[in-house]
Amino acid sequence: MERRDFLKISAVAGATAALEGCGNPDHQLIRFIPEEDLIPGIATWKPSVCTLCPAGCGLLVRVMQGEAEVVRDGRLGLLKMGLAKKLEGNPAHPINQGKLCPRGQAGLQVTYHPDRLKGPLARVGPRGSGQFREVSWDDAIKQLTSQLADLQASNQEGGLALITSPLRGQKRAIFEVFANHFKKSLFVESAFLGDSVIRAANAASFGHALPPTVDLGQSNYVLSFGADFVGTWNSPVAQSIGFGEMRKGRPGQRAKFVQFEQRISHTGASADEWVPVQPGMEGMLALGLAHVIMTEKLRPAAAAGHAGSLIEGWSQGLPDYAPERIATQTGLQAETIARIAREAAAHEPAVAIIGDAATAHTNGYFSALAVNALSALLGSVGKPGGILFSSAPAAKESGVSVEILASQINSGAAAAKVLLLYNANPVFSAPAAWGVRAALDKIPFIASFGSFLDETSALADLILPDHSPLESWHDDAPPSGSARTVMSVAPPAMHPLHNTRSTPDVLLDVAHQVGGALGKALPWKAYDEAIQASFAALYKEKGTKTAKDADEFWTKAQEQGGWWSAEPNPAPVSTGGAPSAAAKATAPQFDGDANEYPFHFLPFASQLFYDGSLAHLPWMQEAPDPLSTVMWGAWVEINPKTARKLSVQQGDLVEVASPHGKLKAPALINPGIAPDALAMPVGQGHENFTRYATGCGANPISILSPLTVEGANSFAWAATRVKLSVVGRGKLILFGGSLTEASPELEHR
Amino acid sequence: MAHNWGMVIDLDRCTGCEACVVACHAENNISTVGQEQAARSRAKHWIRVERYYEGEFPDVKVKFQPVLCQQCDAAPCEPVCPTFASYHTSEGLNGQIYNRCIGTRYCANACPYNVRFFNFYNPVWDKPLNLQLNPDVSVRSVGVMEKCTFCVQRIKAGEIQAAAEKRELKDGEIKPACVQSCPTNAMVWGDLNDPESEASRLANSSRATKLLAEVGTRPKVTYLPRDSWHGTENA
Amino acid sequence: MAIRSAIYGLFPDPDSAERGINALNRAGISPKRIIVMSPEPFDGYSFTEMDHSTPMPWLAALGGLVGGTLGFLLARLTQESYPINTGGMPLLAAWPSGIVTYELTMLGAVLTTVVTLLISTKLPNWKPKLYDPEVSHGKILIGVLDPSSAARAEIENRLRGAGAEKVKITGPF
Amino acid sequence: MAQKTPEQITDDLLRPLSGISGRYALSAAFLAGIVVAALAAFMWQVYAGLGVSGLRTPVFWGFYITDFVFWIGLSHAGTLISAILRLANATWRRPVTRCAEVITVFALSIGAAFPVIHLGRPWLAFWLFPYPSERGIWPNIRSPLLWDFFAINTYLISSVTFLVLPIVPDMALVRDRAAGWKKRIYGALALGWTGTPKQWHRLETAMHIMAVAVIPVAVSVHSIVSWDFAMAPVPMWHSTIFAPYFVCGAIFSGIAALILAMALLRKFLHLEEYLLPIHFENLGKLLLVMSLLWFYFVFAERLTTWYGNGSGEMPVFWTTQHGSYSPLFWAMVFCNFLIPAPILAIKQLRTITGTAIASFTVVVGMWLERFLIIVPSLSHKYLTYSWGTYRPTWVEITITVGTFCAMALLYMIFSKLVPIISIWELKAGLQQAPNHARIIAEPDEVRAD
Repeated sequence: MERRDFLKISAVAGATAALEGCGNPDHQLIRFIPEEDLIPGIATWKPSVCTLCPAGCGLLVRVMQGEAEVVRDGRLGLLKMGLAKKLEGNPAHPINQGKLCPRGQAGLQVTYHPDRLKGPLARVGPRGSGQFREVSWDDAIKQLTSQLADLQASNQEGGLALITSPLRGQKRAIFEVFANHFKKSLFVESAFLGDSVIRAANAASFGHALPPTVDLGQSNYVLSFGADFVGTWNSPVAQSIGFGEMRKGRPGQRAKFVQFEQRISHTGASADEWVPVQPGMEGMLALGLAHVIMTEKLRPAAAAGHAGSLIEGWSQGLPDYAPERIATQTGLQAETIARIAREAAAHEPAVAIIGDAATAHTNGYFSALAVNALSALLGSVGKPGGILFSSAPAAKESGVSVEILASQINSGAAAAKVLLLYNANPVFSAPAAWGVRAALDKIPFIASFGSFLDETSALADLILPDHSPLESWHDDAPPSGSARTVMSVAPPAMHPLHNTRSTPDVLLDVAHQVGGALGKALPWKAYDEAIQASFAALYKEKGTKTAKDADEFWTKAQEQGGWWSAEPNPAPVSTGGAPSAAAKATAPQFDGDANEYPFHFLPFASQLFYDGSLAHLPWMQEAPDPLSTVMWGAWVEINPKTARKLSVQQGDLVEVASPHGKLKAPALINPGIAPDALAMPVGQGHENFTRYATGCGANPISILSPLTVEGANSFAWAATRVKLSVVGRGKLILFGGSLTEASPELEHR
Repeated sequence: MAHNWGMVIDLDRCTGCEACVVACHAENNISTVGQEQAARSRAKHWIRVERYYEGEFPDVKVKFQPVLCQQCDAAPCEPVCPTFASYHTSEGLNGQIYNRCIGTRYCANACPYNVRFFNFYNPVWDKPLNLQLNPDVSVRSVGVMEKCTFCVQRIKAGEIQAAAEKRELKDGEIKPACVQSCPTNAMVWGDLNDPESEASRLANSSRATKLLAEVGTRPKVTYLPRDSWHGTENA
Repeated sequence: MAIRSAIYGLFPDPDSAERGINALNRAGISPKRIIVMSPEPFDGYSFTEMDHSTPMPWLAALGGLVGGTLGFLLARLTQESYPINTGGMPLLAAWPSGIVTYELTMLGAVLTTVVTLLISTKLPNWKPKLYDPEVSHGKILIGVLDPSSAARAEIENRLRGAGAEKVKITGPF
Repeated sequence: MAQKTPEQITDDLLRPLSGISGRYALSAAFLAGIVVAALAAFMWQVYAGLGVSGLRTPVFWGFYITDFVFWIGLSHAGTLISAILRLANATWRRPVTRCAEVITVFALSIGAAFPVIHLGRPWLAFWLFPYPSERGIWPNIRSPLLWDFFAINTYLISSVTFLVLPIVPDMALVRDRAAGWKKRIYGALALGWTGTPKQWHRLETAMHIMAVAVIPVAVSVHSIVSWDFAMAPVPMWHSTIFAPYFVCGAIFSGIAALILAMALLRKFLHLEEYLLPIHFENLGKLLLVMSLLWFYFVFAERLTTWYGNGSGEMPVFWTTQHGSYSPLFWAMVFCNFLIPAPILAIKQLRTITGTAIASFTVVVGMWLERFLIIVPSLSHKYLTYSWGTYRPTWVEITITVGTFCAMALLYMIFSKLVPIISIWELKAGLQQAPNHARIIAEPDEVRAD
């Protein structure tokens, strides 16, 4: 109330600021009374949490006083406020220890993005027309409340659908309450690069439905089956730190790192030995290695314990997987398999990990089990230098995927009336064949909490934009990346720039207005109260030694960006346990006839755009891709020999066609890809995602075949076959002038 | 004794992740030029990660090599500038005084490493992206050269801090943005005049090499080449 | 145009002009008062041989010396006036200074030559005391300045005798 | 020509100064139009930024510096050549010298404009001048660009005086034949020249000294231009051969330009009886010598690079030999050697047309040579990852074409205002006075004594 009055006064006073403003509108704006007191020119570093990928790195935000154009009480004006200037890793944080990946650092531009939604919007035009009108928060919340109230009244099953990014902590709890409150609601945590296969496999092999924490730093031999672990897989920063340690952190001791994959990945590029393997044969290869180790008595079969017992024929020493027998299928030479197996066994601790495309074949789950068994056989599971599992709570699986949601709605099995959309873009990150767009059109009311208009939120009827991560409270319990127990927490690093509201707060608001059981289930007034409550519980459980009372514990946690156990305390791994139903090896299925569609199509997570959710950041668009050096676009990678055979030139516009669609992108000659494969980065090709990403490149997901991984409810996105044809000259923007270091002839650009 | 700042880059640790590139953009107010200008290779990356393929499938190797201004002791960029815009600072850096630059671009031609970048247009930040600008670093106008400064603003801040606290600078106390961000700790930065510093220790190690040493620029960035596995083939 | 009292003849060709000058010489007229104007240099005739002594080359050399010194000082002093850090490279670089010195040497020489030329020939002088446009039409003008009225007739005869096409008398009488 | 009287010569050579034909006006207007377009292009570049040009990382020098070197090179036509011929006292030079010197003055002024045109901040070009400034800092004497500044200015001043001094007597000539405002203007330009022996003698002495002084200046100018490149550790720039190589190329292109100019003057100003086949013949021989010399330099440079096989040089070498720049390279070899050399070597072909054709190809070839020295090296500098390309935009092309038109236009205007052949020198050439002339005696005198 008082502030309001102040503002009126300052509005008058601010007019005098026009004195210095030589016609520059900036200076003719009114000036608001600062909401915080800062010392000009002095930087303060505030903790925060990176939410751009599931790794959950801790941030330090450099905040300095600046002058921002902001909207306060519906009035545009100038406000002296603390502005985030740079994002760095939080040195105290166990996951990223002060380091940060390029994507995390570019998170700054999410907050300052020119196309960020500045306030609540209601749809006016037809759906997808992208025509919205500004509405007040009260109206927006009233509208959402009434929708949910009606739904509650109608008491209809499966009336509520939620599609969110993978959530953790109290934020997930709040969404979950909504999901549970309405009967049989469809709660989807959508992520193109989901780790559900690995979690499922780890649950089966080791009793932990968690992604692994890989202790690279102390490992002596690393077998990676397609995992881009220094780029985008699992907890890349933590793993990069470990990689550095593994290479040069221990004087006189340097591990060997072997990468198996079909296309040399950003991580494979740093391998000591890069071994191409036929797609979907990673599991077979792992078992081949295991076979050698067991037959040569380098390890007893029993060493693999439970994880081994899951594999059919393990106790017999996997006779079917003798190197000679699998050589042709895997595409490796028998001696190579044998040699690598011996090397791995001879250099303890040795670790085997699997990820990305290897787990995105139809037999990806089996491959994961096989690699787990190999890891267990090598004896480094749960030990330093091997695979550890943090004691973070296992992420709950709703069991519903975007594919299921879409099919149920399209088939009429479910009739969702209201969809809550949060930080997810299923229209972009689902193959056209799933019919997501059609399903969404069947839902009468869609409310989006996203900060940007993208392919999905453009379909929303109501948009209630969230604060940017830097303007929000955070709580997070990263499942992997550190052997210590980590509970991150951070207050907002800066005041909101626009007329946005924290989504958890909005949900709480709505819940209370809907009232009834829903209101009761969410006793907190605001998100931070919810977090504080969880930390009060944490204090009782773990913090009594470190702080004298819950409040001090809470304050200290906020200051350092969270609470973490002083010592590593990985969860015990159940290598024993009764053998359950052994998994049979299955050959990978590929969609598309091999004659008509001669190429395996390998989408890969882009180091800069991740799954595409970061394609709207100029820094990400202009930073050259590590391997291709492409800026501002997408490309199709093709082997030089194949290109010569099909007379494809660097930069030719090629059409890539699958049984489920086609796309056009410029060709890029890549010596590190199998002759029978084409690869494409995920993340570009947005039809509607801010000025920087819209119309830039092509989206490989759109043409993927709707196959799923057997045994795990997950999308097999590496199982599509495609054909290729040149259709003209494309626009390939390369930063790198050449492919190789010394080749006078090769003019690449 | 005056400081002599230098850097060591361990190529055996570097994974080419581009964290340094983005950190540099964020720290030094390097404007993005956009698709159309990038297509005309006007993109400005004070530090870049060079990527070189070796061999043919399946025996392919990739080598990453971050290249930034080598802060040469015998810098070709300095004497050729008619207006002393590029000069040598007392701490051994190749300074670039934007105000003095008239844009002959001679320095960029003379630089063997191609690490100098020219502002072909005035930089643009679509509002409110301008709020991300680092107030410690000046924004460069059209027609002037710019280049890596070893984050001189961080160096000065550190020195002032130490002076205020009446103490010597500690090794590793100052970190350029790229070094700070590097997830694999491939980059080490410090005073080469201090034999105890990590940087000079590595710079004098047996692995130390210089980029284009044959050109005789006496660079202050040292590269530790990619190593190979020394383990036994069969145990 | 001509305000100076003089008597002169206009000769069609160098040979007759030569005879004219000889005639005047024999008449004992001091060379100082004899004036000659020709449309071309006519090298090799005695009537163009007068006042051929000039220090111009020496002055040029001197000018060069001055210019060079200035150049050297410029190169040196300007660099010293702002002792910028060159990271061990020479601030006062010998060879480059040599280049500047050299260029200004030549400049000095050239400029002094021009200046000497203008001064010694009293150019520009847009109001010559005596001139006849006939010269531009190929005639050679030979005459005597301020002739005594007594000598006038004789000079005229001698000029005509030598083959002057016209004899003109100018100035106040 | 021998049978022409001085009067006829004067009339012939003064004729172009009177009256303007429709064809003249038309072509002048056309050229002026393009020049204006070029100026507009430059203004646009200053306003929008150098980004409107095709320059990019790492090729920071392109058309502009090519033009700079080309025009400075062309300027070696006149002053240098005419100075050499003067000192050699070659009588056939007399009709040639002035149209040669004019080329120098204009080409040099145009060339000198390019360092400013190519600046990122041209409005600060004056920072190159050594003057005590509020910035408290002087220009960097160690920068080759400063050497350029001094050399070009010296050369310009020398060339202008070298051109203007011999014009003065001709101005007097025009003065005495003109009337009205023309008389006043030319009178002013004649500086009150009367033609006393003293004036003639001082003029010739001055010209002699200038001739001696201007030759080393010209040599130094293009050496320094070459050092703009040779001082930088850039593959195939950093070479000791560059200074003589550039000077040779400069004189080469200079003579070619001169022959072209003479051929055009001869045709359009009807100077058939003055610019004779002998002049083209002699200059043609000179051009042949330079062509051979140029090829010798190219051969030496290529051989040394190829044999040295330096890791830095070879990429540049190959890209010009049979890489993306090879078409231009071989076109250059044709234009500068394979086409002109035979034409000039065979007497029957060394006609006016023949030499003119040869000269044209040489002018084209020498422009290509400058481009090929600059761009391939910059685009293939050491670290292959940082290699790049270069494509000029309409802005650079317009400005380049504009300068050629500016040259032609200035030349046309000049030949309208000043006799393009030095009349008095030409006459003096006819009048080789026999030595016995000085002792001609009058018969009657002899009788008297």
